[in-house]
Amino acid sequence: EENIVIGLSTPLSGSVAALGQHENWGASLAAKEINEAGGINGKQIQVEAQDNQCNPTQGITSVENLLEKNPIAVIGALCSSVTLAVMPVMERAERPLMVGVATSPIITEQAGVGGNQWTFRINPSDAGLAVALGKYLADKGSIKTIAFVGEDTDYGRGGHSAMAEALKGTGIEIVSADFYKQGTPDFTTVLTRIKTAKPDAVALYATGVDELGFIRQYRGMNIDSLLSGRVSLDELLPVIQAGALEDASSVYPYAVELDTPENKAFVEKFKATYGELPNNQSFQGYESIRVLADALKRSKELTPAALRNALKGTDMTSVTGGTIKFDDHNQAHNLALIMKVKDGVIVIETTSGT
Amino acid sequence: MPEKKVILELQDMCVGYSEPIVRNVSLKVEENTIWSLIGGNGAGKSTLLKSLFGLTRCFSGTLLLDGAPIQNLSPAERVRKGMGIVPQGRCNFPLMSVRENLEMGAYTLSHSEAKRAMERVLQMFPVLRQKLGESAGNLSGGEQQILETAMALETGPRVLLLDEPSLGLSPKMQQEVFENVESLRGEGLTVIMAEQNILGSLMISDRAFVLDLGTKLMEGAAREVLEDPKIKVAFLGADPEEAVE
Amino acid sequence: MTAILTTHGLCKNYRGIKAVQDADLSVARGGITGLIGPNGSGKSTTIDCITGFTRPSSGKVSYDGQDITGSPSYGLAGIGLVRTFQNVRVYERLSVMDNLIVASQSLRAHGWLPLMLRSTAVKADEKAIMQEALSFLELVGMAHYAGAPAGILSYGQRKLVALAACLITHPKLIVLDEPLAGVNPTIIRKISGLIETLNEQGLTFLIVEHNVDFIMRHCDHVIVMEQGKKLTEGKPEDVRRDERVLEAYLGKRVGLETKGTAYA
Amino acid sequence: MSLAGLILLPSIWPSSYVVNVLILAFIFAILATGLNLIFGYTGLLSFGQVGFFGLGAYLYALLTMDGGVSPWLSILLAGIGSGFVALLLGYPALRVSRASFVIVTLSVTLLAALLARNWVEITRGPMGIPRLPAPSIDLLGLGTFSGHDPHVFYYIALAIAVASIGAIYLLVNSPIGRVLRAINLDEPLAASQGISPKKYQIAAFAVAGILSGIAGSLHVSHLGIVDPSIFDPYYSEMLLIIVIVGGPGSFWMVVVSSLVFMAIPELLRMAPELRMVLFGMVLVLAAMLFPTGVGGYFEQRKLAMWRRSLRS
Amino acid sequence: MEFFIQLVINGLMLGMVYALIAIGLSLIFGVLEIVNFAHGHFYMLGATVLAALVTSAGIGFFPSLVIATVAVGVVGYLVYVVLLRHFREGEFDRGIILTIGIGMVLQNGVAYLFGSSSRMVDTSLSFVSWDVAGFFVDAQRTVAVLVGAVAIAALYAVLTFTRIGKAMRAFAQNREAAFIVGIRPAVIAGIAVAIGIALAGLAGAALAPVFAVHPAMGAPILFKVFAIIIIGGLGSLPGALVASLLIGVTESVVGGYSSVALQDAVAFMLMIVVLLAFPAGLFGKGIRV
Ligand SMILES: Nc1ncnc2c1ncn2[C@@H]1O[C@H](COP(=O)(O)OP(=O)(O)OP(=O)(O)O)[C@@H](O)[C@H]1O
Ligand SMILES: Nc1ncnc2c1ncn2[C@@H]1O[C@H](COP(=O)(O)OP(=O)(O)OP(=O)(O)O)[C@@H](O)[C@H]1O
Ligand SMILES: CC(C)C[C@H](N)C(=O)O
Ligand SMILES: [Mg+2]
Ligand SMILES: [Mg+2]
Repeated sequence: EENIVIGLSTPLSGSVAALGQHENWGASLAAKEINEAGGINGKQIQVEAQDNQCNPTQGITSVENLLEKNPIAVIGALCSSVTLAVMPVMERAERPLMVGVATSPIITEQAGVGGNQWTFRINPSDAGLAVALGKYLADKGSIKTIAFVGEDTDYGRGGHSAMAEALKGTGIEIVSADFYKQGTPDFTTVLTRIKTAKPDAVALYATGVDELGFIRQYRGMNIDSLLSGRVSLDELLPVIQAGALEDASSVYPYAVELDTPENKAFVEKFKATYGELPNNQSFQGYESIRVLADALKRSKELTPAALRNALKGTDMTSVTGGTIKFDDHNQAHNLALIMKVKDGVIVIETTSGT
Repeated sequence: MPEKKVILELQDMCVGYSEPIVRNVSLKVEENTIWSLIGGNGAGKSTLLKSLFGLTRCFSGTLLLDGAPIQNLSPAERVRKGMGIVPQGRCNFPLMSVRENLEMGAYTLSHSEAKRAMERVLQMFPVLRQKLGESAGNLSGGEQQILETAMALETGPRVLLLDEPSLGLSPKMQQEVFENVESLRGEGLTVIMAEQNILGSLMISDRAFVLDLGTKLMEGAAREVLEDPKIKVAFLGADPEEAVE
Repeated sequence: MTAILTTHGLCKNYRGIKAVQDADLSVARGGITGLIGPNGSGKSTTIDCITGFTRPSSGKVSYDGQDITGSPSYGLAGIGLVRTFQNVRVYERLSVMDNLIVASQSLRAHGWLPLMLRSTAVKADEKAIMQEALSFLELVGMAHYAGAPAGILSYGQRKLVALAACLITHPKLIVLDEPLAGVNPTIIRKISGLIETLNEQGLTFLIVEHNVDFIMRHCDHVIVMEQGKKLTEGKPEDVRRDERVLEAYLGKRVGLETKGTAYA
Repeated sequence: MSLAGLILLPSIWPSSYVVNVLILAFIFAILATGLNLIFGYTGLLSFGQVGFFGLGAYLYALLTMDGGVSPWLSILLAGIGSGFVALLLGYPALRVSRASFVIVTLSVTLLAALLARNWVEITRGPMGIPRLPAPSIDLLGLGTFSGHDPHVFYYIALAIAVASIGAIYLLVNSPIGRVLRAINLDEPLAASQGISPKKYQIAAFAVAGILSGIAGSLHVSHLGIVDPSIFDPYYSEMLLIIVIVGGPGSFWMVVVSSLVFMAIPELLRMAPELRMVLFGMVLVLAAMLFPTGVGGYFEQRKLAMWRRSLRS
Repeated sequence: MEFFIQLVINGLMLGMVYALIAIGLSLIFGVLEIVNFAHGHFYMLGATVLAALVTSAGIGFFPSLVIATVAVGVVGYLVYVVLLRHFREGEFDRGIILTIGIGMVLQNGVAYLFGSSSRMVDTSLSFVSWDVAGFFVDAQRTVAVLVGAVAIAALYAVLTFTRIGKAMRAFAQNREAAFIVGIRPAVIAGIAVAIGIALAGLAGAALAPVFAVHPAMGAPILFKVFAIIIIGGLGSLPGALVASLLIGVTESVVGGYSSVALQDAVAFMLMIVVLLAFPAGLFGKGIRV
């Protein structure tokens, strides 16, 4: 009995390896669960991960390598630029590409109607999240000035322009924008400037290893401005429990705290298996496999083309409690979660569609 | 005349770089003698001298110092066993001052010994005294040559290997170096010296060893070698006709 | 005889050290001029100043009627002034033949495209140069080494190759820095003969050397330097008897080197 | 012969994965030949090659997307443009010592990356410029073959690689190449023989820049997107590895080495988690086994032979 | 003005951090002429070891600092004995390949064994800061800077005043001459490599509580530090120190008044300008041809 191979192209080495590792862990966990529950029509799912170093060149070779193994679909490629490079390859190979982490709006523009029929995305783009956050901050009323700090990637840059767009007409002004190079260890300079300028809030768009460093130094310098943006609050639990990030807020498609039975089970299993809490990447990897499995079960036959048609008809409940349904551009609209630190714990303030 | 003690003995040595250059050389060097090593350019004199010090590869054969094999010792150990060398070409620490170079020359000595040794060589080569603060690499060619000789003498070696000690020296300095070598013999030193100033070196040598294309051509008392007509033509630059005499 | 090279008030200072002071030298066209002096008297530095390897602190150098003070070294070979180095230099990883071909200037006159595509003109030139190189190598007795990488040569052999590389540039004045140091007397004999022959063909030499025999026999004019200054100059026989030269340079026991033995 | 093999390969072994790896190898062979020229022959270690690689890539993207220039012409112009910039930078960069040259060229690459990320109006910043066109081949009568097909692009890459590597082959084996080697071996000696070292070094730097620019434009026309990761230090390291293990100054060994070092990380995909650990070990082994590079090893053998023949 | 002074203070502290890493790199380059491309990864190793000791083994910060430094130094010595010992003079290229390889093994090996996620080290000094005459001074950073200053001063003293230090410099300049005067290479070069790498480890360990600890943290630091030792003048330790402070302050001031992107750009441009003005670096020495 042959297995169903699903490829995963993600950074497993290099500066964002941590994110890729989580995506891989999430995907593997989902596959394991599905297999233990009997697989797809008796067949087992096999996740084949390949390293793309968050580099388009490596992205293409990794996907070509995966294609040699005749996968029914490929998940990837975490970084937007790599995803954009990989999309035509998957189109030529006529196999679905499931995008779970990459956030560039261009991916959606190029997928679906009038474009690449094989690309599907389950996570919201930067724009969707920024609108939700902008609305939340504006409603708060107490914030008039924001200093933006983001990594110098499409994530930070895209986040900045989406946020600027979302804040138009809300009376909130972005007073400064700094983009640091990924892997920068030291943030003293920006923080000193912020400490002096005293904006009402700091919007942070950082990922992985940089985020922790930033927040630590932010806290070390006793800056009064509120922290907001895309902050992985989950990873800052010790800091939060110490009462240091009171009132900080964040927008994310996922949070460990989500109160659904699926999520509770997921968090628990994940922690037991890998010893770390899941994050957005692990969640998206997990969800990608779930969405694919769901479609495979509905698919008439186990071919990529049938899988694509099945995907188009997806209508399932996400781990977050939201619904996954693809629009004309093969973009699903799951929830955006606004989280906030209150009395040393993370609470989910609001959820909204994207 | 009582038999002198053999201090250094080469037994059938083959030495070179990636492959042997000097082959099957055997030699007994007696204590307190000066040997001249003679040969054309590229004969392998420098290679042989360096190999005696462990600076080039020894393919086979044995090297005995005071009867104990040393061919497997590192140069650092050989220094400590009483050998010294002045190789051909630049061999100092160019960015360090002359004073520091002399300190390095006395590296294996204790602090007070080093001081004394430095004073001794400065007396022997007063030119260096005015240059103590200068970077060695900026000295003139001849000055560097003298510095290197001085460095080798500091440890008070029992066996001194000199590779063209007179290279680049003014006539006056050449004489001084040769005189110094002679007086060192008086102090009990054994010297093996490769020279292209063959006359100068044979004058003060007891014995000579002639090397041709990596193998021994002849060995004998310095006088004998000096007078050998074949040697005269081949290595001393004598006119072939005149030499027949 | 007119001078091909003159220096006026040449000075070179290094942080308080006066390596060359006020040197007025002149090299006669068609002759062999010897430059001698104790170690550290500034001979090599003088050569460096003349050939553009260091910029003189002050003073003037003129060559063949041109002022060449401070002009870059690579400009001088083209006007016939070449030198060798005290620490003999060859291109170790090039063959002996290539060492000479690189030194030769005529190929460089071609444009890059013909050179790359090896036009017929280039090919013809290259052939001619190889012929010429071979003849110079024969002259110095190194022809059978033509294909060997210069790195395997011994010290003396390198000096011969370096000399041949000078000759192939068709110089008018060759400046040699200790061409005989470390060279076997048999080869010294050869080089001396060579220098004589070339000199007869009209080449001018300026030679720094410590081999007194050579200087006495072959130079027609000798300049003595001491502590960066010109001490004296004149015919070899006169210089040799000069008390100051004996004191500073030759040493009292001159006899040792110049006992009239056959070599050099 | 081997060229014929390369021409036939895609039809014998039609895996587009293999074809892709070979395309990368061709592109890196061009890039590595450029570095070999400037480092192996001229003796200047340049970290600027990836800078010019990226410059060529961006020039290609801007020319085709914003300028409406045809892909083929854009590749040519990208090469010339990069070469021109190298020429301008060469003079000041070569005023400094050889060690400083490394840093100046490295800084140039890092600055170029910063520019690509921050000059958003022109370069679109980190978003990159996606959907780049690829050159296509128009065979009269047989129709047009789009370079978006890896099998077609394979021949485009092969042709450009053969042409540019061939040109450098002619260059280094001409008298100019000999002079470059000479300058590398002994600059003062060369100067004393009437060779102006700077002139040749700057020219070599510019030519290497042209090669890098061509490689960069070719690369992104294949990738379909250019973004600042084109300046990834990983490329610089890879390039150094290729040239050094091949043996700086050994022409064909470096070309072969490009193929080998594009293949090794791919072969190691068998163990994705340990891939880079294993690759690191391969490098350590290479450094220990081939101290002077593979090419250097052969050169030493040649030297040894000469010595032996001289003695007998 | 106050803002400016604060920036200068920050810059000097950052500069000391660079210096601590740069000096080890400079030492290894100085002695063996090897550009240690793995240097940043040894810095990462120091931080990782410290993180493991403090968070997992529960050992105090200062004992852990010593243990981590020594441990990384031992690894460095092993690298010398097993690999670098076989290198001859002038094998610059080979050193690049070797150390790139070692760096890959270290970075990805640590990621494989401990995961790629970043970790935080908390000590009793974390989040403590002082207000000195109105200026903000971070305690943990101050400790790192002091540790660095002591290490640098000690190294400088060793290199200039002791026999072994002179031997290191001598070995660097002419290996054959060093053998001849009786220097034992395994001792001198081995110690130099061990010290150089230990210093990188020390830097990592001292900074672990300041910066995030993760396997890729060593990569970005290398090029900057490499540039610093060349600006300072190859092999010159005072040069490396001055250049580090110069770059640190420049980055801080430029970043403080403009943007982070410009801060990096100015640092690189400064490098180019300094090198054009001082082709052999600030403290570089040259000798005649
Ligand atoms: N480092 C080296 N590696 C390989 N071969 C070498 C090396 N040094 C010298 N040789 C070769 O060894 C042979 C002997 O050289 P060596 O220097 O011993 O000659 P020599 O007798 O000292 O000559 P000279 O009088 O010119 O100094 C030469 O053919 C030379 O090419
Ligand atoms: N770059 C420099 N820096 C400092 N001092 C220098 C420099 N170059 C030369 N000198 C000094 O200038 C003096 C003259 O040196 P030079 O090499 O010209 O002597 P020389 O006459 O060629 O001696 P030799 O016969 O020993 O070769 C020497 O004392 C040397 O120390
Ligand atoms: C992991 C994230 C930084 C990836 C980012 N969302 C992107 O689109 O590239
Ligand atoms: Mg010799
Ligand atoms: Mg001289």
